Amino acid sequence: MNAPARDQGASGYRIAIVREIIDPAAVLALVRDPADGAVLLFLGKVRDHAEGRRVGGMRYEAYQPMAEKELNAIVEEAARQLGTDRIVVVHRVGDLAVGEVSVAIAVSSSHRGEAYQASRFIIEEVKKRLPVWKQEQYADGEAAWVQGQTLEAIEDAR
Amino acid sequence: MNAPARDQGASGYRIAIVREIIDPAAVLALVRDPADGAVLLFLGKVRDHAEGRRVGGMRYEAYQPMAEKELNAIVEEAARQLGTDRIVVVHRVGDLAVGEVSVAIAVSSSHRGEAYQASRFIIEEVKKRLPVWKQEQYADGEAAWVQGQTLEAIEDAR
Amino acid sequence: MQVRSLFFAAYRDAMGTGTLDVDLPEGATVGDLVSSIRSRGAPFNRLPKAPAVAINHEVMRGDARLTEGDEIAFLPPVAGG
Amino acid sequence: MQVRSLFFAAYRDAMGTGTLDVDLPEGATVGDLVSSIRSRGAPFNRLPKAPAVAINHEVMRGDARLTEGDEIAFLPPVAGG
Repeated sequence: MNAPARDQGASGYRIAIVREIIDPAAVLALVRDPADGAVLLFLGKVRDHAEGRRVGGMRYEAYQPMAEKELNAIVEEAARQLGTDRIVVVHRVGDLAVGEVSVAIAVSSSHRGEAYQASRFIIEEVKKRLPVWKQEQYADGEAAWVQGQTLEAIEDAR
Repeated sequence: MNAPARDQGASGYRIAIVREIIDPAAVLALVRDPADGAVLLFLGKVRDHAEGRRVGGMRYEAYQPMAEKELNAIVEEAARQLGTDRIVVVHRVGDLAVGEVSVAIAVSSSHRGEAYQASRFIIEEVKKRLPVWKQEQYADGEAAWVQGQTLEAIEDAR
Repeated sequence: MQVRSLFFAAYRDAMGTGTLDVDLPEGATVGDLVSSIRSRGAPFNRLPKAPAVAINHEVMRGDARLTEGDEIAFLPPVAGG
Repeated sequence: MQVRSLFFAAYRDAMGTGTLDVDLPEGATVGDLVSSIRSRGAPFNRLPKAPAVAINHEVMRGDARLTEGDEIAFLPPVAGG
């Protein structure tokens, strides 16, 4: 997975929207810094169930250029809060099997408090602000787009 | 690193105190569950500095049987809070180089909120309750035990 | 002027297409574009009256004015992560 | 009766040993053990008067009574993680 190196922000963090399987170890390797004492890796994964229905997989779709721009903005905000730019966020699109990683967020920091704060901030913002959609593929062959959050309302609230 | 399998709690989680290098990917693999949507991995690492001094490494020492017992107790408490037993905690002892992982905490959960809560709870309790000590090995050849927290006071506060 | 409309996820499924080029009078707004699309009838009348939109990757309100060559993305409620 | 004392980290460095077997009268407490160790003089008088202790892996107070074969660990302030 070379993709995370593709879009490197001005301040050193990296973001990517990828079609390939996300390798957590490769994401972790990108935030390594000898000055840091704490690393936090969040992985969002495809679950085998949703509201009582068996799920066989998830199809993720992104408005890629806008998602990359928004992801950069989120990570820049987190970096400002955290005071570190050692952040990598990779979001996957395409057809994912159960157990596969849809999003990986790695934060490395001098101390653990900021790492937890930044990691949580990023995943919450990703879910609110990224133009990404997902369709549950049920085991019975049906499929449905997951009910999401209206982008407009979020923007109005700023 | 086979050690994490060594001490498996009654409720399915695993803890270990190990001398070997901790492999984050191996720790992550131990908490994999298709029902879960969120995985959080915390890594504590040896930093290259402490209060302005350059650090070349860290020596960790544990009162091993008591540390294992206390780690089990912490993880049991976290599992009760979280409602999941998909937790692995590995603490390393011995001589660690800068950048090496001293503690790895993996939590897998249906939803992310509990994963963040449990992960943070475990690392805070580890630092307060585990009979583990560390000695900073400075680049200039000196060494000093890191000032810690008194166990007695913690116990009194319960 | 001509602008490009993009439909994603549930909107693309509903419209039967991901892209639609639309001719509009100068000075038209996002709201005018939505009206123009909806006036084409089925399946385009399934586009909501006030959907979330991004113009050239920036979320904008319905009263935002369009210019030649703009890319207007219609964004269903998002569910990333 | 005989009990085993364990010294860790800074305490072991100060005592010059990690283990010390001590003979005590029946009914002795942790406090009595500490006094007995400190009364040996240097370097054992460097053990604090009221250190944190665990008896058989359980943190206990200074007034806890000891029994034959107990393992009493003297625990400097901890710094794991």
